[in-house]
Amino acid sequence: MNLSVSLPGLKLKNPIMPASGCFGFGAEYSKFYDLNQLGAIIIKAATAEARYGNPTPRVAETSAGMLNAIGLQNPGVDNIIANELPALSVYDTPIIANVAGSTIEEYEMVAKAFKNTEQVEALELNISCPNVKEGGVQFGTDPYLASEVTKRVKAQSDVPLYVKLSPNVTNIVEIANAVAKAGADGLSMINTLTGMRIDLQTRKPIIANKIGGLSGPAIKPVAIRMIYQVKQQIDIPIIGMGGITCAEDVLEFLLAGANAVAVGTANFENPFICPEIIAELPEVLKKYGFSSVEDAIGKGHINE
Amino acid sequence: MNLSVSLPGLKLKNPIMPASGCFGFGAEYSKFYDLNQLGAIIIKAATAEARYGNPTPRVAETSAGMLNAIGLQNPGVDNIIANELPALSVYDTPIIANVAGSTIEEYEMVAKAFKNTEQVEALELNISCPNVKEGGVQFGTDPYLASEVTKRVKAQSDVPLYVKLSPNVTNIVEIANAVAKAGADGLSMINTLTGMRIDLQTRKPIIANKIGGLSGPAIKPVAIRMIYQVKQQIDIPIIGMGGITCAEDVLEFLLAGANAVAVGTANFENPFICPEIIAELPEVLKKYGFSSVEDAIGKGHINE
Amino acid sequence: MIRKANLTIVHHEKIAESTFLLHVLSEASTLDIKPGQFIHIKIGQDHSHVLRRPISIADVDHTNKIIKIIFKTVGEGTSYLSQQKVGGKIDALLPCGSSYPIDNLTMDHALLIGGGIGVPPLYYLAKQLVEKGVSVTTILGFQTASHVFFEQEFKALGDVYVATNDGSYGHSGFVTDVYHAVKPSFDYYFSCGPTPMLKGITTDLKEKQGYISLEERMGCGVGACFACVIPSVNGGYKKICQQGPVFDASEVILA
Amino acid sequence: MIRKANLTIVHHEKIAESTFLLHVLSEASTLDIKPGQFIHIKIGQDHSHVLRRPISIADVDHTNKIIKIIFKTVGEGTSYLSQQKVGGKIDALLPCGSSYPIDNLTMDHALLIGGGIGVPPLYYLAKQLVEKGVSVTTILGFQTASHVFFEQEFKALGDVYVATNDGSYGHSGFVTDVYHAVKPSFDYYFSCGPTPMLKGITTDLKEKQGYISLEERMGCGVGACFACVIPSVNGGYKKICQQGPVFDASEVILA
Ligand SMILES: Cc1cc2nc3c(=O)[nH]c(=O)nc-3n(C[C@H](O)[C@H](O)[C@H](O)COP(=O)(O)OP(=O)(O)OC[C@H]3O[C@@H](n4cnc5c(N)ncnc54)[C@H](O)[C@@H]3O)c2cc1C
Ligand SMILES: Cc1cc2nc3c(=O)[nH]c(=O)nc-3n(C[C@H](O)[C@H](O)[C@H](O)COP(=O)(O)OP(=O)(O)OC[C@H]3O[C@@H](n4cnc5c(N)ncnc54)[C@H](O)[C@@H]3O)c2cc1C
Ligand SMILES: Cc1cc2nc3c(=O)[nH]c(=O)nc-3n(C[C@H](O)[C@H](O)[C@H](O)COP(=O)(O)O)c2cc1C
Ligand SMILES: Cc1cc2nc3c(=O)[nH]c(=O)nc-3n(C[C@H](O)[C@H](O)[C@H](O)COP(=O)(O)O)c2cc1C
Ligand code: FES
Ligand code: FES
Repeated sequence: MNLSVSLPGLKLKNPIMPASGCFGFGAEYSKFYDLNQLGAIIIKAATAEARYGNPTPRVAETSAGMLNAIGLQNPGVDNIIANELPALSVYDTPIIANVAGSTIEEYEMVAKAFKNTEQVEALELNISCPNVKEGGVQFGTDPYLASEVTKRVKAQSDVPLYVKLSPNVTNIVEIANAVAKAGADGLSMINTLTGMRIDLQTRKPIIANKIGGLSGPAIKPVAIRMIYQVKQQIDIPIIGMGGITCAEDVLEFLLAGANAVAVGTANFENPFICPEIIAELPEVLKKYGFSSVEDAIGKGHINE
Repeated sequence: MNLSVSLPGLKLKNPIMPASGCFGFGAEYSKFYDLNQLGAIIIKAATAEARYGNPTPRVAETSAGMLNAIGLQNPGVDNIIANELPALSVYDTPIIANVAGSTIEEYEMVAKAFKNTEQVEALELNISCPNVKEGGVQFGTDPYLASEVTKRVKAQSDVPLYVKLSPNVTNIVEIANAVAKAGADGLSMINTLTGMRIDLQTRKPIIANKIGGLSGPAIKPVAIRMIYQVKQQIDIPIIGMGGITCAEDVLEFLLAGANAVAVGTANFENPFICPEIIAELPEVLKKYGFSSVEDAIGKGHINE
Repeated sequence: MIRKANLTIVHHEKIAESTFLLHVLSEASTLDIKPGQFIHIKIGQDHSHVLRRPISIADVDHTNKIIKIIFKTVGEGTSYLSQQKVGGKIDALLPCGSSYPIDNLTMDHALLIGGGIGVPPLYYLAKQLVEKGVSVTTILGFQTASHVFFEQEFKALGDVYVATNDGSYGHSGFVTDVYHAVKPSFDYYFSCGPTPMLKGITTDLKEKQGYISLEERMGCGVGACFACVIPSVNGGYKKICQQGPVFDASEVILA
Repeated sequence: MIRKANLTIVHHEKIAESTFLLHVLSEASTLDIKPGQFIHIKIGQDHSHVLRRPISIADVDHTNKIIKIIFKTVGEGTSYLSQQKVGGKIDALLPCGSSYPIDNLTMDHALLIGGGIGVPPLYYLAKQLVEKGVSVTTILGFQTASHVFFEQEFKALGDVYVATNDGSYGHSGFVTDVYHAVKPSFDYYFSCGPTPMLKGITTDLKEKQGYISLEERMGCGVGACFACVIPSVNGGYKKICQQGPVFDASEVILA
């Protein structure tokens, strides 16, 4: 069965890629399996300088999900290009770099730095990281700022730009529209919902940062809803994510309108999850009457 | 142990009440146990006229949660007062009526109708129901509309008004502030997140209404986060809800800043859940060093 | 009155493709259970499955307080059930819903029409009818030969016709095709199965009085959440979990 | 190299209050497992628990390919583990993390200091040290008498001192109190336990060279998510799951 998909700037053998922040820079999982099997790899967020992130605890489990507040820990974009990317050059798998920052200027610097690498075939613009300039308003929750940062980063880059949307908004279609008009080549959705757990013993939030991002199966219905709503209104390629754990979940995202998907939290439960899903996908597609991955994309919108 | 709590207009023997829409008008659960055990009862949403709600399927399960799109089915406020409330009059348990509508005028009518009953000791203003006037903007997601409907309903009523907030907003504190300033006596939070599931076989959303409200343990971290954030900024009593299944969950909500809690989805899994939680609560409070329910409220904010 | 029961699995058998028969032991008396009612089963030990699953009561052995259920594995809940072992426990609300009102009906001959997982409740019904001296003709429909179950059990109680959609066993086609071919005489009909089948039956038999049992995705299962409604001919909706699942065929409007 | 193993429980024993010892059978050779490493265990069959739980390796029987773990039930994950039965399966990543670097150290006498659920990894370490001809003195700290475990097992390998916080067994107070009272002589110390205990030990023994094993809430357990970091003396952070859990006491900064 044909699992390949084409997205702007990306020819993928299959639609499965590990999600940013859940796969490091690939090195750890390369010990478990051959990364050539993956459709693509989205690497951990890069910022202009090295960041040490938030204090610990940084993760906590919730019902069918988890909270994280890593805080963009990374060695800085130059370091990533010099020390992390070379190990990935042996694979015939596209690399998508996740671009983060506190200011538009920082986003621009990171995008520019990746321009000098052959390896990075697309950028994922992470506009849902907390603690940014502009009076604490997040780039991902204000359509104007979202549009501005998209435009400016797009201008610095020569590879396709996928803007990663935050689900913590009243109107996801409005934000999607803003970044689409600003020149985004695609969308990546969803990032984590914000949540909290309080430790009954210490009487404090478990996560040192207090608030963390909720991911895992718990958020899947929110992801499906948002992708469906955006697809209804806007014709733009979508990398879908949020709670995927099996090939059936992948098909549900394709039906909702995703062109490819990313798997995050599930890597922690099962380091082999990506190749396992890739192996199961043909059978699942066949079972539900699809002849290829492309055949399934958006089919949840047909019977209206 | 003293489980009682005082909220504006409500003296509760304990902080546990069934959530609106998950307990009908009490009749069904009165066959399982004595409703006198409950702190209060929040009855199903009332509208001015009878509503038949959405087509079926109206519910679907998700990981640690469920979607519902009942669509405010109810026999209309007059019918509720005439035929449903009398059965509840034998209990020494405060009734909180959930007030819904498509227009501000409808909300006003419903609130006014309840004014003529002795039994209803507080109103819960449900400003997160879809399909309303004003160009499709929901009352619960626009601070101005939220404030308007709060003011107007408050003026029609002589019992305390708890405004039930939607979590599907970019900034929950902004909405909470708006309704607090408009005269809300308390907040009730959270209503359901919106989500979707797509059936792989039929290729259509499972819920006939397509989008449904996500409830259950999956959303608890979002509820805790929102209550915590609101409590940090605004001094207003809160009835907390979202995914509660045990006495430990209740304590987590109290620590976050809830003064009392409502239990929704968990009634479906276990019809005895409310009395079971009430029975376990003293032991759990003791285990974590609290001498009463009031003693625990907001204590998650102390060690900052 | 509905109770929350902790049932013990005493027998577990695969009786057809993806189809399982479970016998569960009740601590309380089973005498209040009537044909057409269902049990509402909790899935798993924790809260990862928040909704119970409704399964019809296929038979009751009152002497030994044993309830029998038959189900097909179609998703996570029924798969979980199929993996439980003899000696294991099942948390269920029971007995739920309305029953086929046979105590209020006088008849000589009943026609039972069941399709797929709608077959089980008709077995308990058939047994009770036969006990009352009513003669029973049964038409059972399945997708394919490997899905057929309980043909012999129904045969012990009266005439039985089996149809399969693909013709791999018995008559080829739908239960309504069998009905038109056989034209059995009867006073009342009783049916349970997928909605399209019930729609076909109630249309074809609209001159006759009959009772049908409906399915819908359920929330509470006890009448409190309004998840499981069906439009009523008098306007408004009926709750399938409480006023049904068994309805007079003339009182509800099938989609 | 870390592998995903399907381990079979062959022994299950409660050895102290809320404390369980499990022996699990590995299909693969266990020869690569070193003292201080941990296994990362999946909880439950479905996806309701998305995070694995790290548990130290308490002992290994290489001949029979048996791995032993000891854990205390503190929450949902460890409760689930305690309810698994002999014959049941455990899905684990192993061996994870760094080990006490005893192959690179020359010594006559080692001091082992363990607190609560930090005691288990020291047992496998003690056995290996004794095998190498190193004499071992162990100080074990527990909250209260009912929590004490493995005192006899450590006694078979050298001198053992037990302290309980409430004085209900052995010395009264903390492991550091015992240390100051006994003043054992040693070349290197090896410790595992709650961070406050490690902080006390590394402060009191800062003139000595030692190795400590740290705990932190983990995401991936394999070094990919940056959840489990500890500040390093050279700036930046170290990942406890990958560069640890065992660190030279002088290379990390305890909170
Ligand atoms: C009153 C009543 C009696 C029933 N009796 C039986 C019986 O005796 N034997 C039997 O095998 N099944 C019976 N069913 C259907 C059974 O409830 C569903 O097959 C079951 O809930 C599916 O659960 P699941 O987790 O395995 O599947 P899910 O993963 O939840 O869903 C898989 C499929 O099952 C269908 N489904 C899910 N929930 C329901 C539901 N509540 N009602 C109908 N279909 C549903 C969906 O359309 C979907 O295609 C009955 C249903 C009702 C309402
Ligand atoms: C390298 C390492 C080795 C360990 N070895 C052992 C061992 O041999 N025996 C043993 O009993 N325990 C050990 N632990 C601790 C064990 O991992 C936790 O007790 C366990 O994860 C708790 O899971 P739970 O679901 O039961 O508790 P939860 O419900 O998740 O939490 C309950 C309590 O456990 C603590 N906790 C939760 N997760 C962790 C974590 N990852 N690390 C530390 N504390 C946590 C929390 O602070 C909380 O108070 C080790 C931890 C690490 C990091
Ligand atoms: C531990 C962790 C770290 C993450 N780090 C990043 C990140 O650096 N950049 C980013 O865009 N998203 C990050 N995410 C979000 C994921 O890429 C993904 O959008 C989200 O987790 C939903 O998918 P899932 O439910 O499959 O995990 C992180 C998620 C987790 C759990
Ligand atoms: C089936 C169902 C029906 C509901 N109906 C209403 C309603 O009529 N009015 C309302 O304010 N909230 C309604 N809710 C929302 C609940 O009251 C509650 O806010 C939400 O479900 C979160 O709590 P839970 O996770 O404990 O269910 C409904 C929820 C469910 C599951
Ligand atoms: S399932 Fe709740 S009313 Fe029928
Ligand atoms: S737990 Fe993921 S890096 Fe350590």
